[in-house]
Amino acid sequence: MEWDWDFVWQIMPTLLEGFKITILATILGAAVAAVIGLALAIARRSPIAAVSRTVGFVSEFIRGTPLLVQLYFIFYVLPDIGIRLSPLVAGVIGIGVHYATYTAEVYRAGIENVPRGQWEAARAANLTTRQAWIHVILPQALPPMIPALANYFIAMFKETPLLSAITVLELMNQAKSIANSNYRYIEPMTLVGVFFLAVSLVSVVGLCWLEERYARMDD
Amino acid sequence: MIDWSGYLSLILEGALVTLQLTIMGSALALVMAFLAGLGRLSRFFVVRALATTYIEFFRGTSIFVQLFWVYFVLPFAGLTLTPLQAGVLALGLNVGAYGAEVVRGAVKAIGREQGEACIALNLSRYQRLRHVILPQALPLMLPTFCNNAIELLKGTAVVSLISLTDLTFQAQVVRAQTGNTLVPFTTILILYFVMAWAISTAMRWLERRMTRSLDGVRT
Amino acid sequence: ADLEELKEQGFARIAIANEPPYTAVGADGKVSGAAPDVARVIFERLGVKEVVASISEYGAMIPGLQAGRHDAITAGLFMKPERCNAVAYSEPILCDAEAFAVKKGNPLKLTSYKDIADNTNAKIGAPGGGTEEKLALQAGVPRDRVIVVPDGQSGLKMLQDGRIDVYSLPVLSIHDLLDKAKDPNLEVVAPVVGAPVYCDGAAFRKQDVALRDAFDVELKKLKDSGEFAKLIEPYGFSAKAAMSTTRDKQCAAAQ
Amino acid sequence: MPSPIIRIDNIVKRFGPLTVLDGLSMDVMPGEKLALIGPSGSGKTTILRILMTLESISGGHIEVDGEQLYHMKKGADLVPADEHHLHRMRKKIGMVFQHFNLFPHKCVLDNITLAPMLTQGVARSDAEKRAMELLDMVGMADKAKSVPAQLSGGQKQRVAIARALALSPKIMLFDEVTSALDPELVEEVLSVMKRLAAETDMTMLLVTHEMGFAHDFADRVLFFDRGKIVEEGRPEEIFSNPRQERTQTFLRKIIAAGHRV
Amino acid sequence: MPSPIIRIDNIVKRFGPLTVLDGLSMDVMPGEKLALIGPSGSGKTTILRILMTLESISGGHIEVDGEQLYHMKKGADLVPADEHHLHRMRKKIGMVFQHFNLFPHKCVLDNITLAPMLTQGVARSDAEKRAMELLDMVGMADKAKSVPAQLSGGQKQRVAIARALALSPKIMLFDEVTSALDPELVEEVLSVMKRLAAETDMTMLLVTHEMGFAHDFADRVLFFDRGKIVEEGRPEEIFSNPRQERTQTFLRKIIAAGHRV
Ligand SMILES: Nc1ncnc2c1ncn2[C@@H]1O[C@H](COP(=O)(O)OP(=O)(O)OP(=O)(O)O)[C@@H](O)[C@H]1O
Ligand SMILES: Nc1ncnc2c1ncn2[C@@H]1O[C@H](COP(=O)(O)OP(=O)(O)OP(=O)(O)O)[C@@H](O)[C@H]1O
Ligand SMILES: [Mg+2]
Ligand SMILES: [Mg+2]
Repeated sequence: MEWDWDFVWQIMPTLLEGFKITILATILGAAVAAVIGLALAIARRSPIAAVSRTVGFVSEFIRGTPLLVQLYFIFYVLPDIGIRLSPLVAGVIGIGVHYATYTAEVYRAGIENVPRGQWEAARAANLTTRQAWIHVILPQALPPMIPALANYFIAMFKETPLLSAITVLELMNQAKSIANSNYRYIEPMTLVGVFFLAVSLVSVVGLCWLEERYARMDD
Repeated sequence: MIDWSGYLSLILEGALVTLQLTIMGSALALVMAFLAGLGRLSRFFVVRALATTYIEFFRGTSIFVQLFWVYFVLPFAGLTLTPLQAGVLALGLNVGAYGAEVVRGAVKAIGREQGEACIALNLSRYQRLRHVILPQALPLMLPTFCNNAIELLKGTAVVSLISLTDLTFQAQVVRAQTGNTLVPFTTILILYFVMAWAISTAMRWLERRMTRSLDGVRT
Repeated sequence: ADLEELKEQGFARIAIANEPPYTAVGADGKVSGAAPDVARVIFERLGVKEVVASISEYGAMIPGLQAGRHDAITAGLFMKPERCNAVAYSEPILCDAEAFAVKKGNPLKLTSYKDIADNTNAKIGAPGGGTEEKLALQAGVPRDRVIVVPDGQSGLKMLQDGRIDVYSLPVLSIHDLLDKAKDPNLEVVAPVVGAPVYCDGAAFRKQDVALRDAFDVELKKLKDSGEFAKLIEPYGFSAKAAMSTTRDKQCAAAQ
Repeated sequence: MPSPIIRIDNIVKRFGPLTVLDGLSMDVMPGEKLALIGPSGSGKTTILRILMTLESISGGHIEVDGEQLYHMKKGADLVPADEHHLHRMRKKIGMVFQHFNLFPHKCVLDNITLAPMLTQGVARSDAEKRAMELLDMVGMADKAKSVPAQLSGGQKQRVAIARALALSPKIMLFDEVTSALDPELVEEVLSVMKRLAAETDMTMLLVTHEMGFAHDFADRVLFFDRGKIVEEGRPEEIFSNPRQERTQTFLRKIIAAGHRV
Repeated sequence: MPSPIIRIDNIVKRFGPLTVLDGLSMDVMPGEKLALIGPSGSGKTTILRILMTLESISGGHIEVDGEQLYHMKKGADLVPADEHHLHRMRKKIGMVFQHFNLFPHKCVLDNITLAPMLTQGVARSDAEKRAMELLDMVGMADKAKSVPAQLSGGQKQRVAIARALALSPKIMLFDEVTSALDPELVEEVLSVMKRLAAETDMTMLLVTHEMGFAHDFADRVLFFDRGKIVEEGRPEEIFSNPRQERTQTFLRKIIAAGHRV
């Protein structure tokens, strides 16, 4: 079966349509992961053992099981208890929460990476815990986290094809639909590969820039 | 009346396939990780370029696209793999690319100082790697390798999309045959989690064994 | 593959769908259902002792066949002109009309694909790459109201949850699904007005016409002896329907 | 006679199974300059950290400026101090660390003004004026806008001293403030501290391995070993005429290693 | 008169835009004990690292034991040395680092025997016998089976010295071997080195900030500043009677900081 350029141009608009949804899902998912991840990280530091343990276990569970299965659950099982989400919303929540368990680890590492001496200096300067967080710890913890967070957002982008399992018409699903109705897999699948590779190559460059920009400041 | 015990044993058969995929995929990934990871540190430009291309390509495109490619496009190039082989190949190469960065990072983390001590003792490049760098780098790699193995385990769910009768796929079959969604999906969520838990327990044990002698090393 | 090769290796690889009653998977893991049963008998008579069935998405079957992953598709893959171009079909085996599953009382009064096209609120679910998706698109339903559903259970669930208004599959598949669901709030519209009756056949690679012809010979014998009816009628299919049409008619039908 | 500004009474500090301070008691008079010396691991840092409330204590009592440090009155009872009480007590105490612990994301000036503005509600302009005076005192006025990464170790430490002084504590704690510095840079920090000791009536506690400096700086030297004070006295006594065997060996070793006493 | 074992001829070393060694030349005679002193950043470490082939050079020539270090003969031409040539030259030279750089995953004995077994093909039993002699010499025989993490800094450094000696190099390089140690532990290492200097006829180059030790150890002292040798001479001359202004200031500061000369 040979490569057919005419076919490529013919399917391009449809693929771009799907690509838009892929990007949208990634951005929304990243936002969810960033916010929920911080919440998880803080909850895990909670002095109340019941809270930190439960959150810990739930995170472990989410991280240890496949996103695909979780998506099926959110989309097909949750309606039984009255929660009916649109495919895109279900997908964004699924992928966002799944990746929140990863970003939570990044937040945690970032916070723990601030040298203990900084906490102590804040103490010695008689700052309150809240003031220490806002003025001393977070400003130092956040910038070094940015590259690691970005890394997960790229990984997330690459997992958006899973959303086709819950009928989101993203890039992969569009490609499959094209393939199915034309009985040609080579062009759509290769193009999807090219799209992904292009985005990741660009993001690798972006990531390098971020890493340089937010390289650890040292004392 | 639905014959649940029969269908559950179907799911367990799927678990066996998942296990197989995970183990064989991890083995391939491990080999690739060391080949490409050390390749990137090579003196020779060609080796470095090859390793870099492999790593960037497989990290850049989505596991999905790789899977579809291996399964649907490779046959046109005359290479027809069984679904199991296709799954192992795609998963192993994909996770191997991530593992390669871990290997490289760990080897670099062992640091210039140890390398310089080796030069001062006149060890050859190979001797440095074999006797000094790798024995110290290995324990550093383990935690991330553990994460990678769990990622691979979760990745096996994706192979259900190329009709490999793994855990997720069997759950789909059981669902179609019985009309029940909750039971098969809950079952496989638990099974996945148990497997992930087993992986991390085993890795922790290994890590403890390997680092016992390195306790309290100051750097 | 040609017949000699299959005989030698002792089995044929067939693609089936995860869609009762075309295929069924028993609690013991054994594959049955109308399509594989017929294939099994015919291949046996051709001297190929076993069939190895692999369950596949509809959309992946023809590419899989072309990529040499299967020797034949026996899955309720209906004959359509484009498909007739892409693969070599045997004579018809299983025939079925199209049906809709809808909410009790058919609130949107949908009886044909045209009705769905006309009602701008109606969403239809159908398997990706399947006949129903095509029919809906041909009738003018815009792409964003044709939801590609991964499998029957998912389709049914989406209908129950109100995510789609119609779920379309062949009559027997819909009946099978609803029987299992035992949901009093759903009903069947069958046959769909204006939709043709389709028949599937075993599909082979274009270059395997010889194998297809050999298959046809045995299929004819089976039909004539009455064994054919005994094989498929327990699943609800009509042998008469399959025997009253031909591949050529089916392949030409929609043109 | 004035009463002590710090009263340490039978303090015990354990880290897990390890007892680091073992029933330590000592008093410090207002304005006194104290040098704490002794072998590594003897608990010198620990006692400073306890005074700065960076550690908890396992037993005993500490009174600072007439108030309990780790306890507070609730009705008639003494109960463990809460964050609010600690916050109030920390106003009296400042500390300079071995590794400076400057805030790397803030410039020198902001390092100094941050705490006065946040904890004492000083207006920015006032805080900056005072900060510049202090920077002038430590000879760092021209670096007010630099970030810590642009400074040498000695400069960082001088900024750290200015930062601690900005809160005008009654008591200052110094933990090996020169031991992370290159030998050539040590002097600039020590000279700042000598001036400080001579010019203010602040109470100062200093942990150091620089015997020569301890000698010049302190009114009184305490020799620590294994969480106890083994010997104490005026610097002349301790350094030229140590009574305890342990003190003698320690000083001998230090001298052999090339340090001046 | 014997010819120099090390001839450094007009060496230039640049790191990017920074010129660290600027046309440095010096000779070292066999068996000589040299101390390299000077302010931070003056290039002392760099010259040792260049001799150990841990850096490349930007210009000039070095001859070690009659052979070019960074160049080799190819026919009539001098071409840059390849890995094989460097490997051969490194046999003549050993180095001890500031941070010991012991192999943390190997016990003390294996740290010492590894290189002789791998690079000289010595049998394990012979290598271990020699290692035990060396450990005995540095007073560490009883720790042969410990891993580095179980040792104090001073003990680690003594093992590192034994490890370098195990290859019997003609030239030994020491880079601030005591500056990462607690003051109390410095002496044990210095005493080992003094014995070593007295007992062997190895050529030794030593970078140190311990002026007292440089004084006792060296036959000749080189004072470095900004990649140049500013002054050199016998220790008595340099320390009691430095001629150069720069040397005088340096020594004054070091003394002020409490170091004995
Ligand atoms: N957070 C901690 N956890 C466990 N042990 C600790 C901790 N902090 C200190 N120690 C131990 O307490 C003992 C006393 O430590 P401390 O830092 O007070 O000694 P020091 O006199 O300051 O020594 P140095 O001169 O080396 O700074 C040491 O044995 C040390 O290992
Ligand atoms: N890898 C490098 N890259 C860039 N600059 C370097 C590098 N190594 C050393 N330098 C610079 O070279 C100069 C000389 O360094 P060197 O380490 O030789 O000094 P030194 O005399 O040993 O000082 P110290 O007493 O602090 O150890 C310094 O300015 C240093 O910053
Ligand atoms: Mg201390
Ligand atoms: Mg140096």
